[in-house]
Amino acid sequence: MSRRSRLSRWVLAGYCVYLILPLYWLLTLALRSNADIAGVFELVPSNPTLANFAEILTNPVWYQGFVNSISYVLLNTLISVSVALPAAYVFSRYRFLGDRQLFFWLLTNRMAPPAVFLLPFFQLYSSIGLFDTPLAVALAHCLFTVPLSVWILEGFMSGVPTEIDDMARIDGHSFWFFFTRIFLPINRSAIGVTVFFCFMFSWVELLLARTLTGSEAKPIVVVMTRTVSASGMDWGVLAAASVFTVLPGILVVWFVRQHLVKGFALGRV
Amino acid sequence: MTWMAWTLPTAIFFAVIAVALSVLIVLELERPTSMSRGWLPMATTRGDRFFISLLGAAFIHLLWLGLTPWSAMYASGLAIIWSGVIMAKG
Amino acid sequence: MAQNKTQDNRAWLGVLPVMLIVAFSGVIPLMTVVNYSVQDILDFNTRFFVGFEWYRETLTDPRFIDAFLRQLGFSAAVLAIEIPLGIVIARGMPTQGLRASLLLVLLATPLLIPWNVVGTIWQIYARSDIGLLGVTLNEMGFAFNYTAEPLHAWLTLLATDIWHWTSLVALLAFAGLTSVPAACYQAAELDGASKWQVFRHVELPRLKGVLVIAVLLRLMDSFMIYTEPFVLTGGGPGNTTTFLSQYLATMAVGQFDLGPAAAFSVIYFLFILLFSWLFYASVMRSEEGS
Amino acid sequence: MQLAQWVGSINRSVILVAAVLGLGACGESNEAAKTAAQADVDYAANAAQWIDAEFQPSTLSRDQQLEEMAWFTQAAAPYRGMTINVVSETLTTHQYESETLAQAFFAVTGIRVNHDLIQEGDVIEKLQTQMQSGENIFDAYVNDSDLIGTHSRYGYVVALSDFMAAEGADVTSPTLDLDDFIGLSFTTGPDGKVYQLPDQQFANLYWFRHDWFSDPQLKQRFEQRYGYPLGVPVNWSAYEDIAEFFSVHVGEIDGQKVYGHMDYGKKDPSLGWRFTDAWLSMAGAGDKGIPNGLPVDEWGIRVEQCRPVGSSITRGGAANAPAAVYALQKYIDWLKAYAPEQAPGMTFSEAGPVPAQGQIAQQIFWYTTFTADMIKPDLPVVNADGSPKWRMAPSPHGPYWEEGMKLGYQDTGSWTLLSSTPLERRKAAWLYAQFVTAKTVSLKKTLVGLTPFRDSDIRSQAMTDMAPKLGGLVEFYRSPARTAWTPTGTNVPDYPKLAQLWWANVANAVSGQVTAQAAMDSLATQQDRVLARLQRHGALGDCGPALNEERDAQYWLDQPGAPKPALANEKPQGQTVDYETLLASWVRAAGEQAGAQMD
Amino acid sequence: MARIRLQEIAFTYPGASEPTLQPISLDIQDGEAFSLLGASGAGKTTLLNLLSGILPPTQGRIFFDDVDVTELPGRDRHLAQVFQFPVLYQSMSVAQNLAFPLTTRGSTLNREAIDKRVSAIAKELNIESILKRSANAISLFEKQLVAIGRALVRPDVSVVLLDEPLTAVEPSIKWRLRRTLKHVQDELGVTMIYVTHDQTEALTFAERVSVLADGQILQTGTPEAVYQNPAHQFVGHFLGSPGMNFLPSNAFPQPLQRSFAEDGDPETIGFRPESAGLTAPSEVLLSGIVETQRVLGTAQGRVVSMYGLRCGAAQVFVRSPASFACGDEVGIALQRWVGFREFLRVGSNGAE
Repeated sequence: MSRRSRLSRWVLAGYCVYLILPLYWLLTLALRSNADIAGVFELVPSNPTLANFAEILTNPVWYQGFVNSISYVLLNTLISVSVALPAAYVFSRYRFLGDRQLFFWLLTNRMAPPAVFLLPFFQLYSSIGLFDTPLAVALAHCLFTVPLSVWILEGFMSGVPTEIDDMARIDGHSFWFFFTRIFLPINRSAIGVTVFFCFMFSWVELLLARTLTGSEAKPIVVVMTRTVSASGMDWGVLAAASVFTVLPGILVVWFVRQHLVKGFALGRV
Repeated sequence: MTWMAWTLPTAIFFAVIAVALSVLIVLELERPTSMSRGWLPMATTRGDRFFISLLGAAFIHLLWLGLTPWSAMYASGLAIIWSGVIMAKG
Repeated sequence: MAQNKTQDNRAWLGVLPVMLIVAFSGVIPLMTVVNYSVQDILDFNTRFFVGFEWYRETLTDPRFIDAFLRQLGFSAAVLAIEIPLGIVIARGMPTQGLRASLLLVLLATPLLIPWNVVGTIWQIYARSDIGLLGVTLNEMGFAFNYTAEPLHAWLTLLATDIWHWTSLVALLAFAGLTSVPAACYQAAELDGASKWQVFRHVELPRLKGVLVIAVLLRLMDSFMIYTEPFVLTGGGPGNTTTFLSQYLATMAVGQFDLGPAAAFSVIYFLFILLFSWLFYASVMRSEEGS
Repeated sequence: MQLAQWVGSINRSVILVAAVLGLGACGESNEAAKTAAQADVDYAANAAQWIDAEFQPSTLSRDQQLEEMAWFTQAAAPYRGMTINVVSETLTTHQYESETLAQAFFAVTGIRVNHDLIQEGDVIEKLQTQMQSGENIFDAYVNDSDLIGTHSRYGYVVALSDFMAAEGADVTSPTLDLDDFIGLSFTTGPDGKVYQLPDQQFANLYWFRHDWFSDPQLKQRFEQRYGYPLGVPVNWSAYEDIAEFFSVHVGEIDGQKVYGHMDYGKKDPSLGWRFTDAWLSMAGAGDKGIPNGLPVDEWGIRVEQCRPVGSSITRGGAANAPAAVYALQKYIDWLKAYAPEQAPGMTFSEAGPVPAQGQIAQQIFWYTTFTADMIKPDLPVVNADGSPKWRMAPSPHGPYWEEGMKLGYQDTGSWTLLSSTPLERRKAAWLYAQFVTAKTVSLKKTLVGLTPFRDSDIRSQAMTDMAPKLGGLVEFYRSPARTAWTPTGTNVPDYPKLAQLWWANVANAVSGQVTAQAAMDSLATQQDRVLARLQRHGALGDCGPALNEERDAQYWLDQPGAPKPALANEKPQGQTVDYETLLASWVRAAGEQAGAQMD
Repeated sequence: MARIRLQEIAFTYPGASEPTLQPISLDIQDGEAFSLLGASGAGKTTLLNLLSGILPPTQGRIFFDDVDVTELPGRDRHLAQVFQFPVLYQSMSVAQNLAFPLTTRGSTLNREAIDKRVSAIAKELNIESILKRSANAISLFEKQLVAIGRALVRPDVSVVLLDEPLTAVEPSIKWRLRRTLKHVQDELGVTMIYVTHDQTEALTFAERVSVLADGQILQTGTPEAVYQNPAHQFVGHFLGSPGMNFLPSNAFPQPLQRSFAEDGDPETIGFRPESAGLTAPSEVLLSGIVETQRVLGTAQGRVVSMYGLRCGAAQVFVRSPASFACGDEVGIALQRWVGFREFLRVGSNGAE
């Protein structure tokens, strides 16, 4: 096919190298001691050590950070998908007052530069007693993930013929049955893509997560900042922690990869 | 809600916008608009024009504050004229 | 796609949860920030109304204007590179098989790394004494030092942003391309269309939807870029990589100078809103005209 | 108001969601704590066990330790079962507190403590968030005493003197011995009240490679070239000469490139610390008077009574005075000419460990927090027998410096209680703060973290035994010279707002975008603008800023003290002192002081 | 315009054990309207892809006129294709779509000539009124018309391939499009190859039809010939609705069997429902029992019905104006039949 031209394949190959090299470097850092990292340049670690990984695996603070992060990411994904599904459905099926303006408005919420909004966020969630809970972070991240989820799901659902709705109605199914048993399975791939995007935004976000948590719900990205201290920078542990933070993401992508292609392909294009 | 740091002027400002939005909704339900074309380079609905006039008013204020040393009241006056023009003719 | 939709305002019930959640975590903080922006706030019970003073101060502050122009330059550069690059990469992607899956995972990886880590990775990767990139460049004879040379700092930041975000564009574009029916390529082939014409007339129109969102997301995010330059260059050398968010964060989380920072934010927000809306409206307009 | 109702209803529904989702993590741990408290725990046995297993050596006898712990058990009784959250920056000392002392505290009192460790900047951010919102985030903070001017003026920090005398009396340890804290003066406000309780303390000193400095061949080469002996530099001229000597003339030692200077210059908040901590006062920009110089301090801020009145020369300040400009210029010159190529891109944290790699001959501005990482075996700067190849010594001073002025930075991370923390929690946190600084544990903590804060610990036998390994740390803390090392003082009315101005302006000068003079002028103007804003609303009370009218700079330069007029010769003859002689004088002075105290 | 010759073309997908196309030879005349008819999976699309140069044949040669184009890529074969779903350039107007093939390949046509050509084609297809519209803003039917127009617009086009072009069009207007196509083909005399599984389309459009099954061409001929005189049992079965009736020749009464033997001695006799009549049962006629009856309409004042009859083990359909009821025994008079041996035609008889 004419699509995969030689040029673009070369660019892709080059880009892959470009992507991999920093990741490789991260991995080698994780396998070296701090003195080693700051002291010498070497392509392959000559004194590889697993001490950095051991530190992370044995210190409960790190472990707890992972648990906290995963719990708010999952919560966020759950909330985003479950509120976005009905919204996307009505967007794809009905015309209503202000529908055209709504999506742009949803997106504009992402335009707020986070720095100043941190204090209102903090106060908002403290005032309802959610400060330092995963739910607070999950809800705050909804600001970013919900508009995107609606957009992805709506695109996909618009591609599903309305005849399916009518057919279910004629067959005498309740709306609830139709939606959960017929409509959602059709949109499986889109949900996969949505999950990926929710995961992506929620997992990597630092500022809100930091502001909305104290010690109970402290996420992994915040735990990572402790590697910078008055007695130096703990490169090795930071790198090892980074390697760990990449892993869940890779797992998610691997599991939804089929949906990613399909969901993307049939979705909003 | 003391933490929201309300002041009277901002409260009035938001109240005005809220009222305007409600009026727009009611109008829309009573007399729905369709896309129409004024001297703006695209077809707009009443809601679109409302948004454009607000955004325009904001930038009139910004320009005024950035470029002139005079009171922002003049800018507000300009902004009201601008909004009127857009809502009516946009 | 918009055909046969029924008009029914009860549909609002379906949108309500989304509206509530977004209004709750979006509108309330936004209103609070607007409230902040007209006050001088010393602590939570010591506040003074100052009107538009912070706005005037920000707008006439040469540092703000410089940072704003730099920001425009950076966002423009990011969009100009990442959008085409993402499309080219997407065009090179295989559509099935293990290789496709692995590539997909590789492409998605940078998107899943916490932002501060992205900055850290590049910071050390580009160091000219212990970083792979920096050392390699120096070995090749370029006196590369991103901590001292403004140009190098810019290039490194761009490289970092490209590394971090092009994948998003590529994934979206890839999705768009997968939906182009084979017949379209075939027809263009038989019509004798050149490679460029195939791209321009067959692929690009089908990519429009995803590209709109890619451009919007990249525009907003690049306009708000903070973490990477903060970690990588701290905004230096000098002010050369100090973007709006750097400047803002110093005010907001460093000095906790809420009033001026809020005015700054509102101005900032208005500009992004304007750019995004102009873009959105022009896209909508071209759609409507067609 | 409709909106209020609406928000209210959301609140309820969100809480409902939270409840349904069963996010009971914190509930669970509370319960666990309660059951532990309800069970009949033998706190005395626990205390004994901890004392024997962990808290040795100590300056107290075992019985005294037991007695002190018994007081904690008894005082904490009303708060048993509580879980409190405290936070501090990442530092070996705090790590020890978080991982060991918090456990011991629980064993002895039944109060559970989450001692959180985060980056220093984040600690301040949390503190500020609590201050700005009035919402309790942490029950106690350990933050540097630099904020004393802010704490004492804004009124959101509990004045410990008042607290201990009133509502906190029943939870204030009789064995606290406040006068034993060497950093107490740093945490005392202009009103004479103690606002914070020191928890760990460190200084910045001059650091050098003792082995190279005593190398006969190098010594001879140096003397030949510069006309005076190689030794610990007393003034900046000598420091500059030595830096040039190693970076330019020696170049390589044992086949490795060496540098005569190390510093950092990345545009980062830590670049500000570099300056606000002591740099200007080392050059001699401020006034005489310990701790911070009166009426003009090292930030160039002049105070009258306790009111800041300006920082530009035109208002009687010294932030853009010749001495300040000189200080900035020297920092830049040395960074560019003598430090490793990477140094301008480093932050404080990155630059700190660099001397340990063995290529740095001396560093003028070196923090003792790096001591623990400099004495690890197998480092290029540690001898085979474990003794350091390096030493620390008093920092050299600039040409504007005069006897009786602050000579360096010393700060104490201290416990801070906020008035927005509920009283019960505050009391429990106060118990913990006293516990981790109690004499029972303090010596052990000091030996682990090397950040001594109690005079009794410094003078202990254990520290004497440790001294040879610490390159002069113990000697420094025992010497009376120590008092010339101080943190940011009470002249600075709003540390967060003002400190941010420094790094941005300094970075501009480092990159060469503006001259040192322009950078300091801009800094002074911006500082004054912040002061004016604080003054405008009069919210800071009697010690709030009250700016002087601007007048001709010459008027102020003509007055005695800072701002000082430019010197004709900013590079006087270099002066050095032999390290061993210096050390002997410290030891002698320490002995005299101890003797004087005994009298 | 060109004459298309396929010489022993065959195709096997790499790695497949069975060939997708058996060696095929075809000769399509210049300006001919030609149909390829086959059920899905018969190899139509493969054959089309071989023609358009997407796939290279495993063996054989392809000639356009006398030029061997086997190795030429599709774009150099000067052919045009119309797809199942209208393929248009969404970002262009209808006129731009039509003009597009004229502007590519370094075309030397000037603006005026292009416009002339476009308006000529538009006139031919009767789409002049929508020329200015965007390609996105017209109906599916119009889109397919534009797609056809784009295929026809190039004066140097050697052949137009039509790949089931009516699939996406609503049934109610299929005939309009079909008529337009036929009309244009007649007017312009372009060589067209129409690929479809729909016999009506194939038979009404083409001058000649090839019936394809299992990668083989079973028969090529005029629609009449293919319909009336199937060369293969499958062709008879495939065409017509219902298709041809087949009975073993020994199921017929002796006299008929004898006459069959003179005409090639077939094993199987095929006859179309309309090539037989129903009368009273008789010794010399094939007999059957009426099982179903469906009224089709009237002809010359008489009701015509489709009868389903049981003849021994087999069921046959006969269209007849006679009137019988279910269960009646009837005689079937063959007016025309085709005889097959081993599925291939060996003889035929009768008049239509």
